[in-house]
Amino acid sequence: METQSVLVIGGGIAGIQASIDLANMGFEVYLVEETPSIGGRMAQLDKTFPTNDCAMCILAPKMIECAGHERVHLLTYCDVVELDGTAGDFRVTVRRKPRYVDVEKCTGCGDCAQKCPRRVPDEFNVGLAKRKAAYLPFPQAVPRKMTIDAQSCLYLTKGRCRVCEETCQAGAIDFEQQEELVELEVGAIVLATGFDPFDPGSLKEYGYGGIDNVITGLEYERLICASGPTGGHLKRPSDGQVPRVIAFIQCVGSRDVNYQPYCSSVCCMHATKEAILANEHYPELKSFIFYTDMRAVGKQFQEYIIRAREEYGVGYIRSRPGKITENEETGNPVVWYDETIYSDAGDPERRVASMEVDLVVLCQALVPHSVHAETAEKLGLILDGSGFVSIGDRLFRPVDTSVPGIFACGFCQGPQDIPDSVIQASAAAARVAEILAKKSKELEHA
Amino acid sequence: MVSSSDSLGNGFEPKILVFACNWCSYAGADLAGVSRLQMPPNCRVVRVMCSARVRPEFVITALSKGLDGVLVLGCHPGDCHYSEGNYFTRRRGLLLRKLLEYVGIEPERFQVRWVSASEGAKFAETVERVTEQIRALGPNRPRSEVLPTEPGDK
Amino acid sequence: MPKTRVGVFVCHCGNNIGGVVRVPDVVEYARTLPNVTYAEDNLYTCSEEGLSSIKDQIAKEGLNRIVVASCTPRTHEPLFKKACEEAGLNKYLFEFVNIREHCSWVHMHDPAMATQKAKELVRMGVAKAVHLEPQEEFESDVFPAALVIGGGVAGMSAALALANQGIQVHLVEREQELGGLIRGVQTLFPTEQDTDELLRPLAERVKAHPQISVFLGSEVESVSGFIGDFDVSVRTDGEVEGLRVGTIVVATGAEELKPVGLYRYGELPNVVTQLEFEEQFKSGGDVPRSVAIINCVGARIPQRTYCGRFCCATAIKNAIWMMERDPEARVYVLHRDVMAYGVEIEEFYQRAMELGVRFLRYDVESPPEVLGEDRAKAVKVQHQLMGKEVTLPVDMVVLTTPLVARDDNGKLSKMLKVPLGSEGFFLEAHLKLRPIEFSTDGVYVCGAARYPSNIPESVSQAYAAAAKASIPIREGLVRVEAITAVCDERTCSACGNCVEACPFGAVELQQGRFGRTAYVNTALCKGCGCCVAACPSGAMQQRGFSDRQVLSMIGALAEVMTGGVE
Amino acid sequence: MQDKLQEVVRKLLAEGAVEYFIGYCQSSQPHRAVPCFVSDESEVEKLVWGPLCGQNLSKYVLRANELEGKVGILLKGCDTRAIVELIKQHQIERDKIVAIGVPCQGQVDGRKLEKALGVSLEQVTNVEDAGDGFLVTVGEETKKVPKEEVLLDKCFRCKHPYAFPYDVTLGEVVPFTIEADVGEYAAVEELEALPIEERRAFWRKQFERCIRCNACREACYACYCKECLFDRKMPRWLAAPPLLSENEMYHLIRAVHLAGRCIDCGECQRVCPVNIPLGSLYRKIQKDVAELFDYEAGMEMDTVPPLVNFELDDQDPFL
Repeated sequence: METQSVLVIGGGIAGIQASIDLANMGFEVYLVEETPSIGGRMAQLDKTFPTNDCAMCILAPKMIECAGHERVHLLTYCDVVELDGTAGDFRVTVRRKPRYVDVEKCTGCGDCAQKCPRRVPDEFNVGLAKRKAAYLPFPQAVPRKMTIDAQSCLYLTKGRCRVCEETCQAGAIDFEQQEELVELEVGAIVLATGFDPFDPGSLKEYGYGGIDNVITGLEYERLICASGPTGGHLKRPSDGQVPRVIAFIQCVGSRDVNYQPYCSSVCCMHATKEAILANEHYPELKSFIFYTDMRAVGKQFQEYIIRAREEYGVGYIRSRPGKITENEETGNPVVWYDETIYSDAGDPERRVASMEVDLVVLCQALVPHSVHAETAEKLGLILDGSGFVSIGDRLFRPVDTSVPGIFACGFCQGPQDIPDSVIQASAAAARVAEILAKKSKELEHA
Repeated sequence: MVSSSDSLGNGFEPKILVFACNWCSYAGADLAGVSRLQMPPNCRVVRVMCSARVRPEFVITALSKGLDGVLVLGCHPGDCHYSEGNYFTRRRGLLLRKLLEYVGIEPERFQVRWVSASEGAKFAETVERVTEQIRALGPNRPRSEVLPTEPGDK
Repeated sequence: MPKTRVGVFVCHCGNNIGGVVRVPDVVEYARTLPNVTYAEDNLYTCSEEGLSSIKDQIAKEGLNRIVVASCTPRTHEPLFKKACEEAGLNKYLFEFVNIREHCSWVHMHDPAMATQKAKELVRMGVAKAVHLEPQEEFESDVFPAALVIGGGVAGMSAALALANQGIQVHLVEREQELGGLIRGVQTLFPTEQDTDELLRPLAERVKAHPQISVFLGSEVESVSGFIGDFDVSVRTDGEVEGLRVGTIVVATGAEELKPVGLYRYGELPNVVTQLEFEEQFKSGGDVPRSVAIINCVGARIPQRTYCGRFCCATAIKNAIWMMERDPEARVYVLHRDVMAYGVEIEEFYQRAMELGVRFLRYDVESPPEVLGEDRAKAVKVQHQLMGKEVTLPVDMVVLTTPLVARDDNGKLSKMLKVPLGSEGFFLEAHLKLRPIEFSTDGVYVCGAARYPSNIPESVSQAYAAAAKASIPIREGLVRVEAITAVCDERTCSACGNCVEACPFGAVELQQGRFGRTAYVNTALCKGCGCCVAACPSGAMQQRGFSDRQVLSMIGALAEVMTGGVE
Repeated sequence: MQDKLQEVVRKLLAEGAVEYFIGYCQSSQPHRAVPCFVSDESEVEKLVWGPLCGQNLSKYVLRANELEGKVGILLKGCDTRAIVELIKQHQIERDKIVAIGVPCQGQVDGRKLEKALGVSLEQVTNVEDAGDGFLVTVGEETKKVPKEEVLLDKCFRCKHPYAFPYDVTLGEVVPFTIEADVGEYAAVEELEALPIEERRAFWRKQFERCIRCNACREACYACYCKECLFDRKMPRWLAAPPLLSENEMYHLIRAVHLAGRCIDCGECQRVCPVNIPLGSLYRKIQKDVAELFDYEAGMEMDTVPPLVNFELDDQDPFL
């Protein structure tokens, strides 16, 4: 079977899985990732539902397998600038952004980062910690190569410093590095650009940005993570205290005509997991989840909810809070919501209630990744109303986009959790194999 | 003779053998390094694919040969890369701990811990604690009691 | 056997190691170790210079064991193993010593101790290296055909996805025609197209495909062998045919729960399940004007805890179908949570409400009640929002029930040596990252046999399963890293501990040259070593992690304390 | 009972149902019964049964594997636990054995008897079971010794699989019971109660005496490995000289190997030339296996050995 090439866009778990499968099928795979490391959103998670196993424990081996595969060519810190051609022979132009580090020489030792004087917010820790301008995005990054971020590097912005250059024993720092364009010829393309968390700041009623102790689900995830900025110690922003009561608010920006009409699919389970983790770290801690419908539809999900209720005492309140205010003295957020109370006669009655808690976690909507729209445009893909890649034949071609030869998997084509993304990634690989097999047959016949 | 104690002549420094599984705990130890978490230099890590590879005979031998402690590290139950391995580790650990204690070997000298790939800090803390505990206990047995021979086939 | 000649290469890693550990001392020390005939230090052993120096010294010094003391094997081992191979040395004669992550980086303020530790780690590494043996990686051929069990949408999609790659597929369906569960369904979510229109062409493509042989009215009777080489016998009315395949896809689907005893189902004629409802109107027939749909019937209850996943969508679909046929109709959906996850189902849910479908939430503690003597006439329910009990007059009650696992899953799971979960569905290797694989290689699962899933999900799983099932066939062989277990048949006493301990069913007791002994099927072994630790006599060993190798490391460390060695 | 035994065995041999029979016969010294192998009807009258048949004969059935036919064996209830394990561990097929079950009223511990009588065993000419005691003849005089004074330890905790499928029984085989105010694991608990350093001292004293003659291993029904770990050359686990450290290693590793296998038959302790209280070591393992994993060796045919089995909710002090 002659080898053909495939382009995979996006180095998250879906892109990684698609790349590994395709490479194992015998294709040459070019995996383009815009950040300096593969790993994607999953790398930022602490544990994963419903098994509670450590995300990095199961992801890291995949990252290493992917990067180490003889037929996978990693193009990190790169993005797609141009595409033409049709299924079977696409021509793709990829831009490699300068790292200002010679990856051949760099050993990822991190000396440059230690000496680098410039501190900037750390994306991996969603701004909860600082990184240097010369940095490794996270300790298990693959490839283990440093990157100098041109926006914040003193030398590149103000023309002085170069401390990293003196520090680096390997002589890997290279400020002469220029952006380069890489031309690829591929038979098919797999899109796996994933999601961004929706910024809940626009929902003024929830006070995110105004009230210190109102944080987002992803921020919480980093706080509870053993390798996060607080070493897994849950400290609330206002005073670093460990919260005793946490409220998780669901559907923040989801199922909301003013923001995202769709259901983000993972937040119910995500919140439940976060509540369980909180309780595992601090058995005294009490969590309440304010939800609309508890959408736990996957394998072992209902059982997970039951465990959360019974073993970890997580409280589920069916209500969509109207607003969150702040108790000025304590800095405690106060959640205002409708509750149903029952009279002695057992007749329910709705009334407005409030609950003062130590920390509020907003389980924000998840939206298609920011640059995904441009990428889609370059590829000529049709997007649906919410910005997800639209799928031609939902029923029998669930990973085929509107452009033949281009397939989409994972969150970029609709909200879904890790297992479903992994499944779609493999499905995309199968579709690639189908059309390229057909293609090569046609060539034979021609 | 060079045991770390004599090399620097400042009191008893235990020698501790650590078995770490490739997928979680060894990765956790690496993370501790990458994060530059400083810890006492008394532990020597031996990599195995799964903590379940560590047969109790290894632990017993190490202690009989004069090492001051043995630490076995594996994935948290449920996380085992081979799905079941660490459950066997757990049972062996439970039994061996009691047996050693019964013949008068302090339980601190043989410990099992679960360390995930993201628990670099836990690895460092574990090494720290175990080293202190064993340092406090003193040598496992008089050096003179042990044959200066490497098991193997000479 | 040639004399053992160990070469030791100690890396400064710039000053990452060299800045703390006195690397030259470590090299000096290494030279004094038994069997070490060469040692050097490198600024970066992983650099081109470092690697070529390893290769040169293998040639010049006739080194037949290589020890590199630098960073972590988890990232760099392949690099050094490759270098050994390029110099003509079996890559399993390489040993890695981690003196960066495990030494210099964690003892930055104690160079003396760090150096001492590095020496001891190198000593242990060398001690192990001496006992390393060259290994051949196990390879076995893969028979270029696949078996798909089940001819529903998942099975057909998997078969086509494989066949279109040019792979020979055998598709076994128990019924006399293809299509599976949804043959009874009239329209499909989310496109609302007519099922037959969709199913017929699909079935035709399968039947017509030159690479697919379809077995109708057939069942798999027995399976033996392992990945790459399964022997399968298929029974078709009396006749048994033997098939040889390399991989197997399970797509046996599931069945709709018949909720006998719930909501007077089976007692009243006009209380039916969703599937019965669709079958009834598929052929036409008057649609009742007033219908109550009750969701979560027999699901999310103590006896059956799981959620049917797509049954809410089914209920919504049928509610919409009724409203669109008759805008005057009164359709109530009595539910607990509306599982309208994602984009489309949520849209569907909104549309149903716009069309006037009435959604009432009931509490599992006070479930609805079906009223009527010989027919269901009304449904009584505690209205959660209005906070009072309401009675809804109805002409028909439709019960939304989940899919349940087939009883004969157990039979198949034994045949294939793959597990079932508590609900009786097939249990994947890992819920998160290996959702359609089993820990037993070469067997994959998709569709409702794994867990209830709608058509798009089942088809995705089918493609995914096809991808996995095609990989060994496309590669033509299965290759296994040589860290597998191996049993010394001469000294094995067949106590069977290893068989119990193996998570992968890779060890069996077999009658062989030395009587009954344990035997490791290398194709299935994953190299965890569970069986090795369980073997009292030491007959079972693991390549690259043998008792001999580990013991020599323990001994090397013990020696430092007891022997007069520096 | 003895006559019945001989009659049964004679019949088995006559019919050719067994190639030979494993039982006890009188040794040259009257105070001991020793294993004997009877392959001919003429030898049958050698077979004896009485209170001196404490030894566990099970290990000898492994010889049946070399035979075409079957072997017969006389089994006390306690011995059947060994047979159960040997079958579970694939060392013998059930149908290679013709098992003759004998009702047992407790067996004499020679060392205890010496103590009780204050005379050396050599002078004992006869021992008979007399219900609550044993009639012991020394020289001319016969006196009754209460059972609780001279029974083997294991008899105080007599238990065995009720449902063991004997082929023939010489009467109803049920566990023997005796009033004894000692708990099941008394000896172990006594040691457990000591401060840890005293326990270390105690066991060091025991292990120091070991001459590594391997008698305990040879006597153990469960030590059937074709090649013992300790006899391997590559790697060699133990250094040759019987140093304390190496002895300790030997006994601890044996203890681990016997987890879920030791059935408390007491052979190891009986044969130990330097009287190391090995019983107390292996009882400990039995106690922990029972308490931690709810497993008792030799009681059931279809249970999985404790160290190659697990429960998701096993206790977990390792977090």
